[in-house]
Amino acid sequence: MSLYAQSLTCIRQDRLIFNAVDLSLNPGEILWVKGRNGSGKTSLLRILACLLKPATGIVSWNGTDIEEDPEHYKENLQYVGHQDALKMAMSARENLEFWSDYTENSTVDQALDAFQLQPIADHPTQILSAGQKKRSNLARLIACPAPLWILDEPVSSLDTDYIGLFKDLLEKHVRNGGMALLATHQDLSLSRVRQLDLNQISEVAR
Amino acid sequence: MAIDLHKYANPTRFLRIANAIFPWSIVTTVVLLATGLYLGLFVSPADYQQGETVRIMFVHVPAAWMAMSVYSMMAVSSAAGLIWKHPVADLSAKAAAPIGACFTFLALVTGSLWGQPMWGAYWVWDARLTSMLILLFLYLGYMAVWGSFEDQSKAAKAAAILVLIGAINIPIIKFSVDWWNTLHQPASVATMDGPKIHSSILTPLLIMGLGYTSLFVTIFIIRVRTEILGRRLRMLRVNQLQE
Amino acid sequence: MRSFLALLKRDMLLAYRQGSALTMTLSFFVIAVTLFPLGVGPELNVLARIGPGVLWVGALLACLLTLDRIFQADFEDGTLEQLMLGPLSIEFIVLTKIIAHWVMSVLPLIAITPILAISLNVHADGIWAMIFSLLIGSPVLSLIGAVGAALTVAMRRGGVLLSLLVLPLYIPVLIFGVASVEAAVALMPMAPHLMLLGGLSLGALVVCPFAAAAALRLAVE
Amino acid sequence: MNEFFEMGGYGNFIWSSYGLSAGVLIFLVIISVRQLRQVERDLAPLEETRRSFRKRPVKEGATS
Repeated sequence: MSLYAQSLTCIRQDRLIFNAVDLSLNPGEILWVKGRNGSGKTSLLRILACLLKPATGIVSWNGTDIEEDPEHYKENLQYVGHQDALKMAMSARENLEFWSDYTENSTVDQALDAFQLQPIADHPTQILSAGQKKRSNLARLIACPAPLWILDEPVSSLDTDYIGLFKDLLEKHVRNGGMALLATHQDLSLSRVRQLDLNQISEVAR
Repeated sequence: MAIDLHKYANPTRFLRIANAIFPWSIVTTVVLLATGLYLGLFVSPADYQQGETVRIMFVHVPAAWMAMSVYSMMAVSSAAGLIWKHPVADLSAKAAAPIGACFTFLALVTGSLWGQPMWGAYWVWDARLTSMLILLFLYLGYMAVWGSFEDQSKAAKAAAILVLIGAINIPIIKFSVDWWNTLHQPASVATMDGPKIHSSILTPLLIMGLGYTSLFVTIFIIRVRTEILGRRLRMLRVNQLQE
Repeated sequence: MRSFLALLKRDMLLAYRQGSALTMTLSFFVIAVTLFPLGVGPELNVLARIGPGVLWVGALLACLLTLDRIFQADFEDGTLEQLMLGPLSIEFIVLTKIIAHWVMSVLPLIAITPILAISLNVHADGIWAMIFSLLIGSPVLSLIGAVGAALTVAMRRGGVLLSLLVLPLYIPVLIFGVASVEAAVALMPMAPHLMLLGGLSLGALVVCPFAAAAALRLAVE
Repeated sequence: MNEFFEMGGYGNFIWSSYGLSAGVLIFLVIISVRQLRQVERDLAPLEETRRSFRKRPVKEGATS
């Protein structure tokens, strides 16, 4: 169960975002993708979550190219993007119930407990604060368990004690043989972290 | 090692061919149109039923032919663009659309100008004219799609999907309009066929048809060059920002 | 299969919760149809003559109003890309959304058509023909509409363009729909028209999910 | 000669349809040519900088 990407190139709206990026990720590791705004962190993560096709280069999971068998690869990954994938007219519990039903799991209560969402679980997400919405979104990581977590700015609107909570969950996930790709500006001082700095790569590509 | 970004920005092969046949297409267009007009206006006799108005056919029928053949050409090149990712295919469809729209508009207007003396009304909901009107909407929809995407490569794919959906629907629309026409067939209307095509009318008609085709090729080459250079311009401008 | 039902249940629940959208569509349909007698004049035989056409055009335009919300809502809050990362293929997701749209938006329109048909003095068995033709032909409205909605989901002002793209493709449904009602009113066999409508629906059922899925893929990129 | 322009009473229909066809097509040609000139004019300076960029010693690994 390892993720391996070779010479990835990304072109968005006729603009070269990054060029010839290689990375590999094995169970028990966290890869911290760093780089200033516009250096392509989000694009790289979306390519690895097969939401975006790279101009060149291949991404392989367990040695097989994800283009050949995307379904299998998608089962093993959970992607958390900038947007909270929550329907405003439904409550946090209903949202999580849908997601766990949709991915054929049934771990909603652990997810709500893990992110301490029980008190606000039944309010429509409309009236929740940004931090509460982000926690409901992150709770999907527990509601739909998957070995590979691809996280784009996961802690951006969380306050400090919930950042600590998320850090423990992330490290627990990695200790149990999971792996994570993390794009964030905050230094979470995680143990067992490798770094991939997109700034150097984009310089070379110029 | 870095991919040559400009590889698909300057498909020199296509431009070289286009430049080579460009002067020839101008010459054939002028020659064909001149002979077609001369034969049509001066040589061929007036029709015994419709009199002189039959001469409008020399401008109406070729325009209608071109309207339909340009749309099918756009469908073919869009399919090529989608399936083989050929860089110039979707640009050629984009370049051809305005020309096709002009031909459709001309077919409509000359059709109604021909209708006035024949039926006494500028617009008669005749099956062919109605289908032509719907085809014009399809052209306008296609061109509007290009206009409403910032990212040109997305616009290309969306427009390709739309023109293929349109192409599948054209025979269905044609069939349903003919069906609708026979349902509400007012007895008196003579259809657009007019007289059995006599050779003295057929020859100028065919020549005008070829003349319109080579005119299309000429304008098409100009517009495709503009599209290709336009994409190259966008790419250089965008990447120049980074250097 | 469980995820298909989960998605269907969620979409219907959302449509039910946002009932206001449905009432707006129905009220648009009622108002649009009642304008015609005001414009054309109250003579009953004239209304009977144009009734089927007015009802079909009204239903078609009302359905058009609901189309851009099929994918737009999920696209804006990031749900659509999460759905695409789920077990269902994109074509299946599109099909589920089309079914949900058809049940929650188009069926209510068909439900109130008889009342409006009476107001337009449409003959009794004409009303039955109207319901049948709408039931058989309306899947095409949702299917082709979904392709238009998928194409315009990533655009700035997609709504206006959606109608320009979709209406020309609705014309065959309109023609055969109205023809079947007029055949019923004139006591002629309406079977051929209904069969053609059924053919259109099945054809659209085969082509449109794939076209809409392709359009969605490039919108989510 | 004017009998020719008379066209058996339908002159204005025939000539207007011919005139309109010619007008629209010529207008299309003019617009297309003008757009092409515009793109070529905008492209010239950029091509110039690219060519000069290529003459200077090329930085290692820079896109060609």
